[in-house]
This record gives sequence, C-alpha cells and structure tokens, in this order.
Amino acid sequence: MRALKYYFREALLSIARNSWLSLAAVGTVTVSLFILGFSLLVVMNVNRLADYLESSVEVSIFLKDGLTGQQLQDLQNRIRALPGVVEVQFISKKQALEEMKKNLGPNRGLLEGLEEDNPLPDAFRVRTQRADQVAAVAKEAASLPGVEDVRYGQGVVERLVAVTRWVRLAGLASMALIGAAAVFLISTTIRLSVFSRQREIGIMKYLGATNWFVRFPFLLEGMMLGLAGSALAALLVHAGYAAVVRSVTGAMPFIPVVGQDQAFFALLGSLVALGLLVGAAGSLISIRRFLNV
Amino acid sequence: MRALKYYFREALLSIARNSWLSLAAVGTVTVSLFILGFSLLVVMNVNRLADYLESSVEVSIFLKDGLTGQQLQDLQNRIRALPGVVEVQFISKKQALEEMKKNLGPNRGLLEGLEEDNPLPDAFRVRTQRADQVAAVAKEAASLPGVEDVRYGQGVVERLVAVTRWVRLAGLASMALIGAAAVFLISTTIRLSVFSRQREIGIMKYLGATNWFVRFPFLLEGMMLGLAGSALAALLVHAGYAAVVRSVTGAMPFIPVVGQDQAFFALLGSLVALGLLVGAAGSLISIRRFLNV
Amino acid sequence: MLRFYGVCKEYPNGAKALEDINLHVRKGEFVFLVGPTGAGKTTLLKLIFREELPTRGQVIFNGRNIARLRPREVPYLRRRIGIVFQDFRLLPTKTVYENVAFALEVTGTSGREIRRRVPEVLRLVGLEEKMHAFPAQLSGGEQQRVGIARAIVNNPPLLVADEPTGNLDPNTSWEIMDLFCRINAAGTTVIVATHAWDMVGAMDKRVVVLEGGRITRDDYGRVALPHTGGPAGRRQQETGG
Amino acid sequence: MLRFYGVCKEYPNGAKALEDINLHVRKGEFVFLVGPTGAGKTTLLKLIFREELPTRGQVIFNGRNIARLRPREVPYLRRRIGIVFQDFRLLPTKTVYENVAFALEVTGTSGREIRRRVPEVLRLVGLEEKMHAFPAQLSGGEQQRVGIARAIVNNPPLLVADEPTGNLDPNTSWEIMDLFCRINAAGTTVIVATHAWDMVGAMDKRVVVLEGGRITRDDYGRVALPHTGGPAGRRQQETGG
Ligand SMILES: Nc1ncnc2c1ncn2[C@@H]1O[C@H](COP(=O)(O)OP(=O)(O)OP(=O)(O)O)[C@@H](O)[C@H]1O
Ligand SMILES: Nc1ncnc2c1ncn2[C@@H]1O[C@H](COP(=O)(O)OP(=O)(O)OP(=O)(O)O)[C@@H](O)[C@H]1O
Ligand SMILES: [Mg+2]
Ligand SMILES: [Mg+2]
Repeated sequence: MRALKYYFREALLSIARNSWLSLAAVGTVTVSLFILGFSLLVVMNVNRLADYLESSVEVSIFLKDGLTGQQLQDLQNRIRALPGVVEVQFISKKQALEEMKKNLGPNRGLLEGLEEDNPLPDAFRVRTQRADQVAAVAKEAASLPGVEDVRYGQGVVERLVAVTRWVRLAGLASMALIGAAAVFLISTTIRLSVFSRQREIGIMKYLGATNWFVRFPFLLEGMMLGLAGSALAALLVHAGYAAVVRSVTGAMPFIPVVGQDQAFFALLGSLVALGLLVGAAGSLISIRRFLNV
Repeated sequence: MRALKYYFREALLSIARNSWLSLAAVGTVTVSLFILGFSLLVVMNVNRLADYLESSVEVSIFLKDGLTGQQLQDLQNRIRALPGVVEVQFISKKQALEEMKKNLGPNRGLLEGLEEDNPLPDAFRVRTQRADQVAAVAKEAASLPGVEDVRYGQGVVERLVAVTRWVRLAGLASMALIGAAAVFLISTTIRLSVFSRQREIGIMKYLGATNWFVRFPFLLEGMMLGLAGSALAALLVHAGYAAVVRSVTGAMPFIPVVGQDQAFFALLGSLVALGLLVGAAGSLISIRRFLNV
Repeated sequence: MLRFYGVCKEYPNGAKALEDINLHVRKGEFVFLVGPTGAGKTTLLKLIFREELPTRGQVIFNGRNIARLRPREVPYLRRRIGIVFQDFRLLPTKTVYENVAFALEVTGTSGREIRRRVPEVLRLVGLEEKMHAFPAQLSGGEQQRVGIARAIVNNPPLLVADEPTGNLDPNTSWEIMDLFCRINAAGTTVIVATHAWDMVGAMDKRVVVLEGGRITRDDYGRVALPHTGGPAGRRQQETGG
Repeated sequence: MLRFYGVCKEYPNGAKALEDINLHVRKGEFVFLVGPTGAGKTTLLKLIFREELPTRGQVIFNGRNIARLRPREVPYLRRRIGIVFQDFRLLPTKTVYENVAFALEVTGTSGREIRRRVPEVLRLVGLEEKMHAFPAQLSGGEQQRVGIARAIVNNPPLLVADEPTGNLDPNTSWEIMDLFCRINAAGTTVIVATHAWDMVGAMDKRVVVLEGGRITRDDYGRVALPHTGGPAGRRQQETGG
C-alpha cells in the first residue's frame, strides 16, 4: 500500500519535473499511433471495397430450351448447393430481352420485333461469395444437365481476383510494417528519456533500492505516458475518421465504408492497449541495462 | 580550415562515443523516412491508376446519316479542338456492328442479316485527358452540326470523377500528414539526444566557446545521422519497391505501375535531402535553448 | 565486521588502484583512511558497497564475501551501509527533503517515520532551511551536507564517508566530525576517507595510510602531519624526502 | 581590473546569496575569498564570468559592465578568464587531454601549439600519465587537477578558482598553490575561493571574508584562523562566541 502510493507519487512527480521529456514521449506515441490507426482504417476500407467488388461478379448459366418447372427447380437447387454460391436468380428469356434493349440504348431498334420469336435462352444468374470461386462454380455448373452454356467475364474476374488478393496482402504487410515502426519509434523515445536519467538510476541502486523499487515508478511512468499518448491518438483517429467518412459518403455515396461500429471501437481500443503496452515494455527494457550496478 | 577539421573530428568522435544515441537517431530517421517514402510511392501509384481509369472513359458521338467526307473531316477537327480531348477515333457503322456482334457473344445470332441495312450510325469515339472533362466535351459536341446524339456512361463517369478526385486529395493529405509526422519524430529524437548533452553544452559555453563553435559539431552530427538514416531508408525503399513491383507486375500485368524512372529517383533524392535537412534543423533548433548560458 | 584479504583492484583500462590490501575493521571502530590523491581510497570504499568488484582477494562484510552476493542481495547489503560519496550523487530531480527521504523510502519506512526523521537529520547538518531546494540550487558545501544527512538518516551499522568535508569550512567540518563521533559512540562503525590531516591529527583515532594502492601505515593515536603547514615547511620536507 | 559596485544577488527561489558587495581587485593581485559554506563565494565568482547576473549593482571587468555585454561578446569575456569550477565541470565524453585542449580549440589555437601546451600543463599538475583517461576513470583529486590545468592552459589574464584544493591532499594542495603563485607572479590576477584556512593563513595574501552574503573583512597579510585546529579548540571558541 505504502509502496504503491510512493510509486504513483514518484511517477507523477517525474512526469511533471521532466515535463519536456514527457511531452516528447507523449507526442511520439500520439503521432505514431495516429498514423498506425489511420492506416489500419484505410486498409480495412480498401478490404471492404475489395469485398464489394468481388461480390458483384456474376456467372450467367444459360439453359437449354424446353425445361420443365420441376427440372428448373432441381437445377436451381443443385446450383445453390455449389460451394461459394450465395445467390441464384432466374432470368427468363423475356427479361433477358428487356435488359438487352435497355443496354443498347439508342440502338434498341435493332431488337424490334424479336419479342414473338425470342432467340435468347432462359438463364440463372449466380453470385459467389468471393471472386476466386467464380471459375470453379462455372465449371461445375457447365456439367449439370440442362445447362447449355456458362459465361462470366473471364478476364475481368481473374484480374479482380489478382488485384484484391494483392491488396489484402499489401494491406497486411504494410500494417505489420507500420505497427513495427510505431513500436520502434515509441520505445526509442522512451529509451532516450530513460537514458537521460541513467545516473539517477545508478544512484538509487547505490542507496540500496531493489531493482523493482527503481523500476516500478519508471514502469508506471511509461504506462501513463503511453496511455496519454495513445488515448490522444484514439481521439484524433475517432474525430478524423468521422470527418473523412462524412466527406466520403457525401461525395461518393455508392462507396461502402467501414462505419463507426464495433470493429472500429475495437481498433481504437487496441491502439490504446498498444500504447500502454509499448510504454510499459519500453521502460522495462530500457531501464534493464542501467540496473546492473 | 583548422576549425573545419576540428568540427568534423568532433562530430565523428561524438557519433562514435555516443554510439547508442547515434544508433537511435539513425534508426528513427530510417524508419520514419522509409514509411514516408513507401507511402509516397503508394500514393503515386494510386494516382497513376486513377489517371489510367479516367483516361479510359470514352464519349461516343453519333453522327447524322449522309455526311460527306469533307464534313466528317471538319467535324473531326472541331471535336479534336475541344478542350481536354486527346484522341478522336472514327467508327463507321460497319465497325460498330462488328463490335456489337462481338459483345453479344452467344447471342450474336440476333444481329444476323442486318449488314445490308445497317441501322447503326457512324460515330466518333473521343477520349479526354481527365474524366471530369467528359461532361463538358459531350455538351459541346452535341451542339456541333452533323451530330445526332452524344452518349457516355453518365453515372459511371461522375462516380469515377468523384473517386479519383477524392483519392488524389486523400493521398495529398496523408502525405502531408506522414511527412509532418516523420519530421516530428526525427526532430524529437535528435532533440532528446541533444538534451542528454545539455550539461556539456553549458560547460563549453563557460569555457568561452561561441555559439557557432558549440553548434557546428552538433549541426554536422545531425546532418551525418540524418544522411545515414535517410540514405538507408532510400536504399530500403529502392530494394523494397523493386520487389513489390516485380510481384505486382507478375500477378497483375494489366495494372500500370510507377516504374523506377526519373520521378522515382527524384523521390529517393528528396528523401535523402529531407533526412539531411531535418537532421540539421533538428540539431540547430534543439541546441538553441541550451546555448543561452 | 569488515575484512579485506589480499585485495587487488585493477580497472579495465589497466590502472592499478589497489594492491594486496589486508585490513580488518572491527565493529564500533572509527577509522580514518588517508593518503595522497589517486592513492586508491575511493576505490577501497567502492569495494565495500560493491560499486566495484575486487580483481583478486576477498572483501568480507559481516561474514559474507561481498563479491559472491547474488544480485538480489546487494540492495540489502547497501541498506546496512550509509555512504557519503565524494561526488555527492544527489538525485537532481528531487528536493533536499526528498533526497534524504529516499534512503528511507527504499527500506519501506512508514510515511510518519519519514516525516519525523528527515527534518531531524537535516537540522543536524544545518540544512533545515534548504529543505525544499533542489541540489542545483545549493552551494557545494550544502550539497555535501545533504549527502551526509542521507547517509546517516537510517542509522546504518556502517558509515562510509568519502571526503565528507572537502567543500566545508573548518567550523562546519568540525561539526560534521563531531556528528560522526557521536554516531560512532552510539555503535556505528565509521570509515572516513579524508585529506584533512589537521583533523585526523587532532582526533586520536585509528589511521590507515594508503599510498600508491598499498597500505603503508595502520596506527592508532595521533599521527605526524606529512607537512608542517606552510609553503616553507612543505619545501623543506620535499628537499628532505 | 575587476570592480563590484553595490552588488546584490537574489536567486529566483528567493535565496539571498549576496548583499551590497563592493570590491576592487587590481591587476596582478592575488585574492583569497573565504567564508563559511553558503556564504556566497561561488555566487560572487559566477557573477564575474556571467554565469549569473547581479540582481542589483554592477560588475565591471576591464572597464565594461558585464551585465551589459551583448550575447556575442560573452565568449570573449570568458576566454580572458580561466575558471576552476567547484564541481569540476569536465566534459564527460572527452579524455583528459581533450578536455584541456578544448580551452585552446575554443580560441582557435593551432594544432601544433595545442600539442605542445597541453602535455606541458598536464605535467605541471602531475597528470601526464592520465592523459588519455576519461573523467569517469579518475579519482576526485585527479579530476580537480584536470579542471585546474584547463583553467590555466591558455594563460588567461584573470584566474578564478573555486575551492581548487577541496579534493587534494595537503602536499598536492601546496603544489597547486605554488603554481597559482607562480602564475600570479607572471602577471595573472588570481582569485581563489577556499576553505583551506591553514593555507590562507600561511600565505600572506589579500583575504576577503564573506559571511552571509556580505564582506565582513578585506585585509592584507596573515589572518587569524577562525578556529584553533582541534575539537577542543573549536568548542572553546563556540562557547566563547
Ligand atoms: N573507473 C576507473 N577506471 C579506471 N581507473 C580508475 C577508475 N577509478 C579510479 N581509477 C584510478 O585508480 C586510482 C585510484 O583512484 P581513487 O579514486 O581510488 O583514488 P583516491 O585515493 O580516492 O584519490 P582522491 O583523493 O583524489 O579522491 C587513480 O589513479 C585513478 O586514476
Ligand atoms: N542556483 C541557485 N538557486 C537558488 N539558491 C542558490 C543557488 N545557488 C546558490 N544558492 C544559495 O545561495 C547561497 C550562496 O551559495 P554559494 O554557492 O555562493 O555559497 P558558497 O559560499 O560557494 O558555499 P560553499 O562553500 O558551500 O560552496 C546558498 O545559501 C545557496 O543555497
Ligand atoms: Mg577519492
Ligand atoms: Mg561554493
């Protein structure tokens, strides 16, 4: 109890009396974690966008003429059972012609008079969960009875798969990198601030202080500075992201963004925890080499 | 001459004897500038991609029937003269039909027999430099004599314009932010390392050293550390980017990437210059408050 | 209580500070350690509280070989030794009061006890008025007295003082020596390294003379001063030696 | 050469270190500054080389008011004053040689001259063997002598020494005093703040006594010691005063 009171008083006093060092440490934590947090949000959003793009890829399964309702039903069930399929929609030949007309726009006259003898086939339109499942679904579907032909934007899907896989990987890699950089920068600053008090640590040891007695106030100090910095960073990320989301959804309402939901607050929480942790670990590690006297 | 030799010797000696501080400073410079450099490259690439996407937007200008060759030539010239237009391509009705057939794929049978009495118009296909010029070009073109109709993917182009404008802005903003963060982190580290030598600076002043005499070795030291760190960062960015480009172009040859061209080396050069500058400025600024004794 | 057996100390840079030191300090003794500058006095004291380890030989404190202590035992050794450092070693970010209190905080002394003991000991060394000043705001002699107060505040069984009066005027020096004598009379073993031959000569205590890292004399009682108190006297002695 | 006119110094924390100091030191003089600990000796010396500024009054050095110097003139003032600091103030990352050489580097002395002067002055203070040691590797007395060597290496017109023998044994102390006398004889004005009354008493120089921030005596010639050299004597005097 008494010791704990002492530790806290020491930590707070030290922060106040070394105000310049403390400010530098808090600033570094804030800046590093702000960059980290914002980059994480960007990566999350890019991933969300990739998901969205991937899920908008479709497979068209054209059917043979003259299938019965029962056959159609069976086929639909079997397609729905294929791995990765999330949505199966039936498009009758009539609907198909309407769509084509719409797409042709000013040239719609070309299709005039085809209604009576519609040459288009019935079709299923299938969505998969991920773009890289499209090829497999198309292959499976092609071998089903009653299927005439299967088509999907081959080139485009392959590209999309490559791009999104790459974006995910790059996002992960850069997060690991920026995270490591943040940890390095924060712990370097805390080391420097401990370093400048090397002599003090030695003196304490010569007066009979145990390692933990010397270490604890530094540990607390590191945690407080880490906490202050990371809380500030979390606040800034919160406010900044809200502003960004507002202007993005204002300018581009069609783009899906990661909202301020549970994941977002989990991220903010992790930032704060990281700051606390790096502050604590940084102090402990950097003080170690000065304790051996 | 003698003084210069002294300054350099002092700076080098100080780096060697404060090896831990020096390493911390170099590490911070390297990490900060590496992150900065890589982020810059990402932004440049995203911009390049945005350019590419924008420049692939087309305006189709459908022509009235029965224009003479001279009229066509005039029209083409006038369209080419519109602001933002970079490419004008003539598509005859025959070419248009062929294309349409290709697009319809398995349904090409629909268009059979239209060759003799082709209902499609002749057209010009126009590319603009930027997507946001499309709307203006379309409007101008619509009022030209001989033009029947002008079409472009209205909704899509507007979205694309919004997205790319936003991406450019966000890229610029985050670069400013990360750049400022790098400068802050580097100068904080250098300040801390100067701070731990506060007493030394005071002693030098009491021995009759002029401000510049005390400052110069620190300035040189800051420049050397900044240079070492930023050169290392530039090397890492170079090597890392080469690896990334290799795997991106391997996986997605269709994506345009910023090559290791002049702009790339200008960027590396700027990184090195920034490191040098921040190192020098950081030392000068942080030493200032200790010189007043 | 404290024994040196054939102790040698050579610093990593090759400086030989001590050679073959054999010394026995009994509980309750008052020992002066004198000798020319660079003779090894500080080094000898540093071996006692384990700032340095002997290169050869053994230092035994209360029956335990100091070099063999496990790291976790070292703090408890140091708490039983009050140390006045030649270079003061005050904590720069703590006030005078806090510096002295620290020696008590370390041992887990209660807050009430600290608030009682610290002002008391600061009064003993004449610093009650400077209680809330920081070390940088003190004169040399005041800093030295803070160091002395800190060393005696928790009544250690052994007091080790390295040049405790180097920055003090003769009056204050005598007061401090008086204080040491009283502490000694109360049972504390005291070892004082000093250049103040006049005081050593007048005080009738055990005197260990160190020269070039070796003990050249170890006597009780008044010793002759190595000089006669003036430039002329010193020169005489010089030509004589 | 050096004049104090009604100088007062009150530190920002309210400590009154000097009050109404009037003092005139002539070129070529040798002045001892003595007084109890905390009397203001160091403060008075700090006013000379502008580490502190007087709260009231003026310090005139060679006809110039030191408080009125422009910042860029201060280094040139300090180069004309050799200073031995009470707390040594050696540069911890420089060797003994480099520490002494620094005082010459500052003035732009040629490399050859530095290589000649530094070993010479280190020999004078008896440290030629420790030339390449760092301050942390020296004994207290050795560090003090490095400070002395640094102060005298560029033959300053004024030498200001604050407690230059506090960590030195009597023999070495006398040697240093001898050195100061020789420097003084060669034309340098010398001001020494010290507690070594025995030396002051034996040396027949001007003595300025500072007590509680005021000059209480300013005499030439031998002065009576404030105590008679032993605990008995001191106690007598105490009860007598
Ligand atoms: N850390 C060190 N590294 C190398 N040599 C050292 C170290 N400390 C002391 N020495 C050397 O050991 C010798 C004895 O030093 P010590 O400090 O014990 O002397 P001292 O008797 O206390 O002298 P003083 O009276 O001047 O304080 C000196 O020559 C000194 O240079
Ligand atoms: N920086 C400072 N801030 C506040 N008070 C100070 C400061 N420096 C000195 N003092 C106070 O001013 C008074 C005179 O101090 P000074 O250092 O001049 O004494 P001194 O005569 O040199 O003593 P000593 O012989 O112990 O070195 C002391 O009471 C001291 O506490
Ligand atoms: Mg010593
Ligand atoms: Mg003083």
